[in-house]
Amino acid sequence: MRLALDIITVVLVSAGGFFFMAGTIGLLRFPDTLTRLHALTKVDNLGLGLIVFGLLPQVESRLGALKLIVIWLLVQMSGAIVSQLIAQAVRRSGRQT
Amino acid sequence: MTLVFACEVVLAGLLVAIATWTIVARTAFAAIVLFMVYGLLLAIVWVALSAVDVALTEAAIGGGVTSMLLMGAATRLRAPTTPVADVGLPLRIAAGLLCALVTTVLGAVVFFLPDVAPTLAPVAKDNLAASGLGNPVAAVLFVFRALDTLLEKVVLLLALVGVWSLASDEAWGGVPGLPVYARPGRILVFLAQILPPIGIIVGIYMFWAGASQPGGAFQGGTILAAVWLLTMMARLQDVPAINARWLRLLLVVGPTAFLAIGLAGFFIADSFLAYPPGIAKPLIIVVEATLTLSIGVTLALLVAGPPERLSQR
Amino acid sequence: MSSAALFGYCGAVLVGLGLYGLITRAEVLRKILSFNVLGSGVFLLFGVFARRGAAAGLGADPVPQALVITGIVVAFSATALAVALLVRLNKETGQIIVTSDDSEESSEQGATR
Amino acid sequence: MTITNFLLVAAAFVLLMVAIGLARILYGPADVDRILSVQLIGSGGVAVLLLLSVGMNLAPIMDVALMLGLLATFLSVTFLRDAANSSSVSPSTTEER
Amino acid sequence: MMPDTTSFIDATTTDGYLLVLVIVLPVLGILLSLALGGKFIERITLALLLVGLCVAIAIFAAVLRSDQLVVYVVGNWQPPLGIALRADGISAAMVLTIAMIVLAIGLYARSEFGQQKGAAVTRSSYAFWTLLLGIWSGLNAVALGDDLFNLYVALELLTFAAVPLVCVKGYEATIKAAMRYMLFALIGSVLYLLGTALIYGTYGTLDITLLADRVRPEPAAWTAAALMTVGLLAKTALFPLHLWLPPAHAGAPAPGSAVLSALVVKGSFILIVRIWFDAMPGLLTFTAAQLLATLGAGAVLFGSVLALRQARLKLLVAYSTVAQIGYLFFIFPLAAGASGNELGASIAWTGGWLQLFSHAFAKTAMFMAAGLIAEALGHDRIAELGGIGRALPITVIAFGLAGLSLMGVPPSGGFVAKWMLLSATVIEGQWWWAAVMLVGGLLAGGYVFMVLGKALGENATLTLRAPIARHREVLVLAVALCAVFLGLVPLQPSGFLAIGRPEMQITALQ
Repeated sequence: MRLALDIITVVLVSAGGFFFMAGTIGLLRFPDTLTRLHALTKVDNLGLGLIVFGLLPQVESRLGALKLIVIWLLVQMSGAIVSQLIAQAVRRSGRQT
Repeated sequence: MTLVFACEVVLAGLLVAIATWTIVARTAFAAIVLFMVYGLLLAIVWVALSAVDVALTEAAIGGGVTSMLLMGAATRLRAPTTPVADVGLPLRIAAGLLCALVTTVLGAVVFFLPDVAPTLAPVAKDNLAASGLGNPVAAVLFVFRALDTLLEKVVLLLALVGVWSLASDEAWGGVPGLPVYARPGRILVFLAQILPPIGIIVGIYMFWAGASQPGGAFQGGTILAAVWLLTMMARLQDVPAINARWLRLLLVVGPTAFLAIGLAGFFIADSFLAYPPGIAKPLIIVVEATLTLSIGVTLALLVAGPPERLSQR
Repeated sequence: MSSAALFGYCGAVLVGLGLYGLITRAEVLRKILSFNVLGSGVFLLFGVFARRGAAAGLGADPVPQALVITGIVVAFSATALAVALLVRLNKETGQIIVTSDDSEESSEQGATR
Repeated sequence: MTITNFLLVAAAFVLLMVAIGLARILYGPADVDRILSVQLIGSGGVAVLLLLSVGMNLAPIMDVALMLGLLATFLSVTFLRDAANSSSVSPSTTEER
Repeated sequence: MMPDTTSFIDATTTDGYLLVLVIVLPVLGILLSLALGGKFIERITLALLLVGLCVAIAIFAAVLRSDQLVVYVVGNWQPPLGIALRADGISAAMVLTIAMIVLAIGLYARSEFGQQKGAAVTRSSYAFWTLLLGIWSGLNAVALGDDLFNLYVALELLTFAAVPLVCVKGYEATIKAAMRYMLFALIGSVLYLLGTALIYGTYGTLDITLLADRVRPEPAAWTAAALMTVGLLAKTALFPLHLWLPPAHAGAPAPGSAVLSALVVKGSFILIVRIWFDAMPGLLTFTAAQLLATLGAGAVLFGSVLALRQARLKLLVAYSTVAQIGYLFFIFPLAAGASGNELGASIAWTGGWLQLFSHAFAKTAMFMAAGLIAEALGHDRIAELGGIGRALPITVIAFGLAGLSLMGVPPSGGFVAKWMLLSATVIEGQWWWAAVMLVGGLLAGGYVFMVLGKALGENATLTLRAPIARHREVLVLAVALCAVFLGLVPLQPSGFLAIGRPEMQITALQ
């Protein structure tokens, strides 16, 4: 049982780490702000989500697990909203120049 | 162990790189964004130093409200007509040498630190039970060195009076000139509606947890301040006039409770800022709860700046 | 090298950087930023001393930690006051720097109401 | 390799990715590019802290992650206020949808 | 018998609570001023100042009576974990001086910042009284604190109250002056904090009394002392870090100038003395002391010469502050006892502190007098002061009396102070400081008589812009007389000012 949980953790966290790497590569490779924004928010939030779910089996207390989920939801939600706001700002500043 | 160390080397390198960038960045605006990142990164450094209480404070105040304040300043400043010239090259070289000297000397002091570090950790730990709290840092702040904390609250309030005193005579008693969104969009309004309840819960949690584990009035109060600023920036709430009575009462309720309980210590615990055994914890909770409110309001008002107009707009 | 020493050197560098910015940058806002970097370097040194003082089951000496928390709040107050002065200065003069000495003028305005 | 070590490796890896990403974004050139860095610290920093929290079995670190995520959002909104206000002079009809 | 001052076992003494009271009283006023939105702020401040004066007298009496330190261990938590407040002879005298001068300034400021009955409190009036309370609290905490970090917080309290006071009237140039003051203060405070960090990291305590036993002459201690001293020098405005002082002190409204020049710069000076004499007594070597005093000598000469060249009265008085601060730093080479002459050290110690107190009173009187003159004339151009001696005789007499103290002419506090410092230079064979002091005294005579000469000159066309109430003139005279009377107080070298410091009392046996 313990082993199975550990394997889940390893797999999910590795996948999360991979997505963070993908996000960073995207940042380096994509040409303009808007695409970089997409690379960053989508990929990073996915990465964070995978890591959170990977960590869940390792957390003993129920409160800790709840906190993990809450943090994930919070970052997920505000990340989505803020990237919308950024996109608006980018589009507006794009029109100006 | 080496793994953790590798992690820390990356962290330290990143920190120094961003700090350098903050200093040399071309525009003030870029420098402020860099400083935001710097502040959040510092929070991780404090975690690496096992100082979680400080990490929370650094993220909240050092990285958080300080950046909000600087950002507000950058927006409000009018650009000068003449370009700004920094000091000339000779002086810059001299300053560089001086600063390199300071860094070297400090580095040498760190290098030659005694092998056995002096520490008050055991004493603090021994007296922790007597303090009535479970979190040693909170015990230092509110029990062992409570005088520092009390005076620091006065410092905050006095800084606020100083900031207010920079208003024009006509705007005295009026509304601080916090820059707000000219036209808050739907998405922003949505964010400003859902974040406050979360922020308030987190803020209360921080202060409540602070008695036994890292957290406390400062961290909780700062979150309240940030939430309040957000709703004001999104124009869901008006910036209040500084002569509003509720505002003034909120400002002083924490320090007043702290001072009152401190003075009561003369009679109920035979010393100023001492708490009678048994009810020490409830008393400190009262102090922390009221301080959380006062700190929140004070920090937000410090960010908002001096009054700029009399009516709401 | 221990991690405490690593961040100790880091703090020393930050102090030097902040001091450099405080002296050489003309814009007041940049000076205020530099002050904050300098301050964080000092706090970091406190943190290093706290970490080195880990004992009695505590990961770090709580006293310097508490000092840093107080220090951060005081530094924020200083920043707020300096920023308010800067904004007012900018409103009056349109400048973002402090221009050279003008004691005469200051004394004149101080003397005549 | 124990699971603890694995989580610390993952933390180091994500931190490295965040560091590289930060370097790219902070390079600019536009100010709005730079705000992505706060987003990146928001998601990446939270991931690092969560990994550390579980890896080192220190629950309070999770609170720092929570604080970091929350503050990153506030900072982005503050930043975007200035971007929005400075470009609001330009006529735009697609601003709110 | 010699009192047992060598035992450092901390215990709250019977009168210890007074120390807390004198720090907390102004805090009470600040909280009330915020809660009431400034209503009754003037009356609250003056009432608190009266009570505060009584408490200060009680502290003075307690130290005098017991001939020992008055100690308060806050919350009963012993240092190094907790914080103690301690009053030795100097602290007690300082707290009393602070209370007297701040009260005098409060009374003086009533006409400028007083509240009209029924009218809402104005911005400048509200800010002035609240900041005055802040300065008072900060000064008391600095005078009584015995923990380097607690002193840091106290010093910041003092600074954050002092800086906005400079521009409380809101004029453009004063805002520039305040901004520059703030920038110096920022550097100063952060360097001081850096020093405390190093001290904690090396010795594990910030309690000054405990540090005295622990500090050894080693690189870490040297670095800490140097950083703290440079930081504090920036706040004390010692030459060549004085650039911010003249515009700030001259630009502030007269009562503000008085409290800034007379007291606020002394706050950071006291800390420098505490560091070198109390916390790290072993570190004050001959070279370090000579270096500090050289800067002091530079301040005396430079400040006096510049004061002579000023065209405006308030600016002249401000430059005179730059010069008079310089004298204070002669205390380092002369009282350090590095020359092994304990009698000389003890005399210099008393003389140095007397200089601080008498300058505080004299400078208060001078700025108040300058303020009244500027109020009456609508300007403070020295060249056009003719006839003011006839119009405001009491004010001009007060200015002259204060000037006597600055010059060091008997009978005045300044005379005794400078005489003692001069004697110490002779006893210890450090005659070069004597030369600086004599030249400084002559230059001070030059600028004081320059003003008096103009003021006593004739001018038939003099018209006063505003009448000056007689009681304000009398108040200024009273403060100036305090400076004079300090010269008549029978002061033995090892008397009251040496209470709480055994090394200065050794001479009492000789």
